[in-house]
Amino acid sequence: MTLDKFLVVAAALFCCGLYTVMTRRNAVAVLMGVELILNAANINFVAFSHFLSRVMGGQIFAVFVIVLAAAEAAVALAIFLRLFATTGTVEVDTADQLKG
Amino acid sequence: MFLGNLGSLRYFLPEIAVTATILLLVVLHVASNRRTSAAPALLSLLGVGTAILLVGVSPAGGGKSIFEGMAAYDGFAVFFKGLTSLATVVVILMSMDSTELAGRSQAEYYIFLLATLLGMFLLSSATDIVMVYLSLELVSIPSYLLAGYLKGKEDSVEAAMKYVVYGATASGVMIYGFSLLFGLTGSTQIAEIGRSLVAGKATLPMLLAAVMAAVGFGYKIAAVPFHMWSPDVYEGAPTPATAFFSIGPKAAGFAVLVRFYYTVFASPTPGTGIWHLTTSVDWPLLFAVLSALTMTVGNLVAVKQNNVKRLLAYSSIAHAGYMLMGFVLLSSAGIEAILFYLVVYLFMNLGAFYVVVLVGNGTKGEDIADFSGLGSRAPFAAVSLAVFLFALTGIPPFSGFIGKLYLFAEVIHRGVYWLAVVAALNSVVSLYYYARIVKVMFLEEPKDTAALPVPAVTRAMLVLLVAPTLILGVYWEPVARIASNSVKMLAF
Amino acid sequence: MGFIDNHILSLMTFLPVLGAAAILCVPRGKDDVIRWIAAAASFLPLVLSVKLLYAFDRSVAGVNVAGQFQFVEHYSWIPSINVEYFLGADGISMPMLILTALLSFLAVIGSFGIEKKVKGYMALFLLLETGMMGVFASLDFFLFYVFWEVMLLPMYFLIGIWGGPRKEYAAIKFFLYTLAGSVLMLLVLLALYFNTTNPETGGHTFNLLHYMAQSTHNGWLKGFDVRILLFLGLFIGFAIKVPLFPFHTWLPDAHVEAPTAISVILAGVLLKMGTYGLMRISFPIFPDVTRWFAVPMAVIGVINIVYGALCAMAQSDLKKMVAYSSVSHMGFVMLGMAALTPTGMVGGAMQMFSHGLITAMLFFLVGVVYDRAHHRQIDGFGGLGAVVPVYTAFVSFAFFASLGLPGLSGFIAEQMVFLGSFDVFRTIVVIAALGIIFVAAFHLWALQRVFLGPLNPKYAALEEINAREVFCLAPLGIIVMYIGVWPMPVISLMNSSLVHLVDLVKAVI
Amino acid sequence: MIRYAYLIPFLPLSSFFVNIAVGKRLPRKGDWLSLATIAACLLMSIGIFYEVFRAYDPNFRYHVVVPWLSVGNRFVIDAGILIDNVTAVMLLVVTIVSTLVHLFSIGYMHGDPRYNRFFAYLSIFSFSMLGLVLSESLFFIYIFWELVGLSSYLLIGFWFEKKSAADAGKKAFIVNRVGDFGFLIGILIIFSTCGVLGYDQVFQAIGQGKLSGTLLTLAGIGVFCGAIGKSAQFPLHVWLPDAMEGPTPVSALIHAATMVAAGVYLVGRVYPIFTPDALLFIAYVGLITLFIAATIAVTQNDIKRVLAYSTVSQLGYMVMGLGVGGYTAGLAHLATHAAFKACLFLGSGSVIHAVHSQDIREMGALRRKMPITFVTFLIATLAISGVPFFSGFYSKDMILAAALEFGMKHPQHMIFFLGGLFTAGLTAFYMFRLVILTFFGKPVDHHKFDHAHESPPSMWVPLVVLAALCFSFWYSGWFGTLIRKPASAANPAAVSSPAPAVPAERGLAPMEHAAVPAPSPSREPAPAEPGHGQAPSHGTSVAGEASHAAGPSAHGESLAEAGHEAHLAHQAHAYAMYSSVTVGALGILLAFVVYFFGWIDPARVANAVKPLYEFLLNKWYFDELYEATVIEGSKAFSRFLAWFDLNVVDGLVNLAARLGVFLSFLVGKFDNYVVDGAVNGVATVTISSGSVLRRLQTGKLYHYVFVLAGGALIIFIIRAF
Repeated sequence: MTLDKFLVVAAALFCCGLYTVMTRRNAVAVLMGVELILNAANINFVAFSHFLSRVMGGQIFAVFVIVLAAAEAAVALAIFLRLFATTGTVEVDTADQLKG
Repeated sequence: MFLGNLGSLRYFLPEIAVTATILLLVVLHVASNRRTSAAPALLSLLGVGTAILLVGVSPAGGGKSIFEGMAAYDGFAVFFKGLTSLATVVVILMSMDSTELAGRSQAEYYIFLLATLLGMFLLSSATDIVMVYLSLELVSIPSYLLAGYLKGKEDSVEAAMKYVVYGATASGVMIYGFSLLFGLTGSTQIAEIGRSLVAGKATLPMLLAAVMAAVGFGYKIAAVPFHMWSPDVYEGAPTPATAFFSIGPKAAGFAVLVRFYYTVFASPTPGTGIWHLTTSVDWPLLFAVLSALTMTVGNLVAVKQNNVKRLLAYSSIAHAGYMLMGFVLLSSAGIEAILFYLVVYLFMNLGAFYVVVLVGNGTKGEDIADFSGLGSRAPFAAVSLAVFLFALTGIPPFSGFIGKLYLFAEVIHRGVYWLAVVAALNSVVSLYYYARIVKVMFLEEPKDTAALPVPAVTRAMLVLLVAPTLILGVYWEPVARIASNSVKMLAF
Repeated sequence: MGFIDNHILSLMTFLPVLGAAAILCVPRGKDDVIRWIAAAASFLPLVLSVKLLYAFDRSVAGVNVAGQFQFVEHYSWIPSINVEYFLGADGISMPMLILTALLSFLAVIGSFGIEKKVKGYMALFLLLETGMMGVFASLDFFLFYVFWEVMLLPMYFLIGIWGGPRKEYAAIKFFLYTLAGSVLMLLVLLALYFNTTNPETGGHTFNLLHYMAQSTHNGWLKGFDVRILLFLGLFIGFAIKVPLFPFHTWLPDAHVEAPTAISVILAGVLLKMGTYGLMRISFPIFPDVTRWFAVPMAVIGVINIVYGALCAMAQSDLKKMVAYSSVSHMGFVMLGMAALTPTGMVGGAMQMFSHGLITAMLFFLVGVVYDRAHHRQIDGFGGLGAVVPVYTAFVSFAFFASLGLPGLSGFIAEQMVFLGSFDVFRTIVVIAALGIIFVAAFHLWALQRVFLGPLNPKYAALEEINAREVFCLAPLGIIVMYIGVWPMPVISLMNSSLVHLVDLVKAVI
Repeated sequence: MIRYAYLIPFLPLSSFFVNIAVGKRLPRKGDWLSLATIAACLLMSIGIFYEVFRAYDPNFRYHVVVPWLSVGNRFVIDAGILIDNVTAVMLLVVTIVSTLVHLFSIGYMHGDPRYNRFFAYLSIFSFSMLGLVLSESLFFIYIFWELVGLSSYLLIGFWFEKKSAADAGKKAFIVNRVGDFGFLIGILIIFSTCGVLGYDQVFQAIGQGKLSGTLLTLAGIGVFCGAIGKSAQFPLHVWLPDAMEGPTPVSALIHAATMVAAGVYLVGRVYPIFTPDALLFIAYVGLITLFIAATIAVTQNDIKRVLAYSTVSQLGYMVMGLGVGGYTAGLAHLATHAAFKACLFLGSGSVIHAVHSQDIREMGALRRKMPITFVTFLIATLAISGVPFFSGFYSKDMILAAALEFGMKHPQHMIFFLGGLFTAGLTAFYMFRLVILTFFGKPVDHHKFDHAHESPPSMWVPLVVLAALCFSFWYSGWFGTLIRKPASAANPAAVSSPAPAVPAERGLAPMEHAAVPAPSPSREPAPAEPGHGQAPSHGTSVAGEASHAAGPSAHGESLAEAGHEAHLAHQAHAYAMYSSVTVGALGILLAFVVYFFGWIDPARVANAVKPLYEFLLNKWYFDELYEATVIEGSKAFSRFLAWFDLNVVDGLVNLAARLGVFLSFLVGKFDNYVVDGAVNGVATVTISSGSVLRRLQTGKLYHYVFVLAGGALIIFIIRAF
């Protein structure tokens, strides 16, 4: 296992995440895309930390990211719930009242 | 050189005050039944007031790295702490006035507000990318909630949804960029990262990291092309929150942008006030183009807006564009210009929003048409709004002109003439839409001629916002001095 | 007394704005009190300007010689960027200061008929006066710029609120045009700032005189090409104000829609700021570029003259006609200045002064008939001479003054422009002289259609001009005639300065 | 007396101000004031003339200047007065006619609602005209030139309720402005080369060769253009007949006797600057004018129009006379013409006053009703027809003699004499046609005839005085001696001697002295005598005499040649006299044959040459031509420019807007908001691009993220490669 392989996986994951965010209509799915992006970064951190530097900075960073991702997801889901309660749907493209 | 955790607390008093206030608010929220009382607002005022006081009397000397290198205690950070807490005070007062928020749970609102403030404090002093990310999220997450605070109002919820997804994506991209930086340098300290990059050539990953970081910061300051969330969020959010977004997080975003780029990709040439690029990543040019784009797009789109909040959202995009001019110049005078601009922008922008809140209270609308005849319905508010708008345009003798003057001056001084010309033309365009509001207020006959009540507190607040806008246009020496003292940034 | 003597320019500049502040404190509804406060606040500067006139030493030039400015007030304002509060007068600014004081006072009197929102009107007007005075008194470019812009806002509101049917369009057009010009000026201002140092302190400076001191250095401002760019930037900024072809299209709209007194100020004072700016700033700072650009300036001037006159001839609205006649007359100023001869320069400055008076009369007079008939269509009248002889006499006087009748000030100015510039631009001046035929033609044609011929029965009961209106017009008429007969008092006021200016522009290698 | 000469113009000026301001409230509405001031001027003029006459010096000069305007130290314009013999005569002419016209007007304008205004206007005219006569520089003559134009405008349009009157006033002013344009150019050429504008200084500068050749010719023609306008010469003569819309006394004063003669006076004043080419141009203009006007006069039926065309024709004589070198002749004709034409006009005014009509076909037999008017009118007609012993004979004969002499020297230019001679006959014919139709025969309109009556004394006294001045003995003798042709300044021979013209005295108070310029090379410069103005130097008259009759080419030639010239002149004089008397007699005879005896029916003649008759009746269609070309042309051009201004210049920015439309169409976002041309163009572009850009803000979240990602990618790609 070399660093390259981890990085390729992370990059692929990042792209998948971005693609998900851009294409999925369901808000929850979009949120999952965001999680993918964050986890791609996490893989990078951990891999770099493991292969390149002897300090734990990367791992610690990953932990922080995970925590924050959870917090973010909680807030996001709450907002989606609110959206569902107001408009009866969580399709992101039907929410386009604000534009122009 | 790094202060330990305990030793750092001495330089962390404003944050502690804000945190304590948040905790008190939580307690209050849980303990009290009267969810709509004014107590939370007053408590937050007290808390932020204390924070300002603590910022004001904070130990001099600056130049301390606290919490084992996670954050800096320097003039730059102090400046932004003062600025953002000042903005928060005004926003709290504005929120108390707003009928939009009346009847809703107060304590939660102020908890989010103060949490954002805390995030901004940290963001402006963060010197470690972990800290940058953390504080950025600390600013963002309560902001999402503030945007969606109007439960049951579709616009507000939609704004929150867009905000959260967009914000999460942007910070995701940024964190991915950070991970590359970490990989390149093996450190999370930005000063360390900068030192490690000095020798390096512009490799693709390095560039990728720079661009991806720009996405995160660009999103925070709403620079084109990362601005698209802001008009929708500004329109949907409660007006005081919009006012808050347009100055607070934006200012903090500028703080971290400057600190990050100037530390990582540049280093100061001693004694000249000039930075030079340490890597061959030519981000100044990149941001110069973004700056031109930002102000142009912001102004052009603003011209066509009919909703005043949305118009001000675009205008704040344009103003971010102006401020970016100072960022690209690699000179302390440029940063000084940004700081100065932020101060004047604070007053004129919050002032404009204040009147929008006032009108929204009276007419339940935020369209330009709702402002018609304001000149006779509420002359004082209308005149104040006109002052704010002309200040935003940058016409003497209002402070906005001086702010622009400093920016333009430095751009010309550094020889980036094209940017100066673009910015100058943009000022003219901006006049057009600001004047539209002025026109309906004074030049058109109102549909409804009933006088609009302006409470005495509001009147006093408007005076307090108009006064600096006028005075700083005529005598701004002290603020200029503060700004130039605050440029001193920790760079190690 | 000492205080007044030492701060006479500041007082002239800021007394009006103090008056405006006082007006804001007057409770609503006391319109007459407001009017009289405004009259007093604009009368005091007029009194001071008379004092100024007597105290002024006509023998010294000023222009670029710091020691020769009079009534100087020089303080540091914003030390960190060396902005100075620097006021002073010389022969270039003296006539303009006096003109501004006079016209402002008369315009306030002429505005007594305004009934709508008197408080706002008078306050804005006085603010405007402060801006105008400040522009003519400033010797610091930054200060100049601030005053220059300060005028915009009141002007916008005065046109936009108290104007005619298309006031909103006219107001914003004026505002946008002028702002476009002034942002260019701002950029030039900054470029000058960073390329000049104050020899005493070594810091950058906004002091105009320091710029002029540099102007002889060939390498200043990175060479001639850059200087051309900066000159053109300033030129466009000023040209919009003058207004010179093709930047003049804001003028007919703004003049026509503005209320009478504001048209008077617009045409009487504001237009002069453009040419004043060229004399005060562009010419002495960029002498070499001025010489390089002299012919284009003359061509623009002559286009203004002929084009303005012809456009005026085609107008059916009396006020629009007068507005276009201003375009024509300002062309004379430009032509005289472009010649870079003492006679031409004095002629141009003379035309600035004289046109200020004459056009003020014209706009007052148009306002008089508009107040009564509620329209200004030239063809809608006829034979008014039989009903309102005194009014007719005033109009005829003003028209003849405007078309350059000898014995009145316009003639002196035009002839000096011709005499001063013919040597330099023969063909151009011949074409310009052709303009005087058209100028005569459209004035007389309008005079005939409105006042002569059979009486239009609709206006058989038209009210004669009243005492207040005569009070506004008579001083102007007397001065116009006085200068026309004995021009030396005005010429000697600016003689040494302008001769010096020409020497300055011509002398550099 | 002469030392107070500068006061002369100010007397009428003061009466103007008084009359215009409070005239209505004065007793008799202030007419006495105007009359008194002009009479005072007359007395002073007589005094001055007496002083000049007593001195009997062809080179008499009185020249005073005060500094008036100066810029720097090079540009100086002085104000001052210059009195020489020509001035003295002209002053007398102007004040006499003016006084008489004032007197006449008291009766003629009686009861007019704007009576006081009329006298005020007469006063401002008198002021301007006297100023014009006295001025000592081109600049000041130009000033007064315009001012007489103003008074003419005011007086022509005095009855402005009549559209035709208002039109005529406007026409007069504008046509004159066209001439003044040339005048101004002439002044500018002179000033830019010589740097001075005082007559003496200009002559001196030209003598020094500062201005010569074609440019000098152009300058001369330019200045003469002023005369073309004011003296109603071809092609700018069209305004004068229309000017008859003014009250008749005005026609007499301004449009017959004085103002229109100002052009001739101007030519005389600046005579030395004209090169031979310029003089030839002047002569031809005069010839064309006199011929055209006379032919038109034959067919006109309006009594004042006939007189107007005759005025144009007589002015043509004067101009031609000056042009062919008959300096004295031209100016003499000016003086005589002033008297007889004023008499004719006032006579016609008397007639019009009596019958309330201007159409001669409605008159007839008036000699019985208005004997005094008839006699005076007849005397004046005899004068204009060139009958011996009348003044017109004296002066017209001099002109024809000069033309003949010129023709003898330059046979290719004989046309001056022939044309002048033929027109002299024509003049006699149409003038007698007028007299016969008006005063002889049978009354045509009995109603009008019965109403007719002799005018009051205030009207006939002036007629008698003027008629008395129509005899030639008033003029003969001294005129030719006192008024001498000045040397051409451009002729190098004339100035080979040091220019002796003594600069005029300067000072804040008018100072005086007599400056005596050298008319010929033989003369020693006279020392300046700061003393009384009448310092005669008789010694100079011999040389002056020699150059007196010489043609333009003769200057500076030797005395022997001058003798030959004198002989030639004498010969020409004799021929001219005989032929002009003959032709005049023929003209008168023909008039009697046609209109008195009725042996030839004029209607049939007119029918026989109908096209020619129509052509003449319609005044050669000049008005129509100008209307169609110049006036319509400039109006159309101005309309075009106004359109251009509204649509193109203002639209220049709009053009950018159009471009904006096109661009937005390209991106598939055509926005018809842009088409709104009324909006300021820049704003339109702004708005249109704004609305294009805002379409990007779709409201759809995934678009936003797409832009975010795409933007970042683009930035990255651009920066990376």
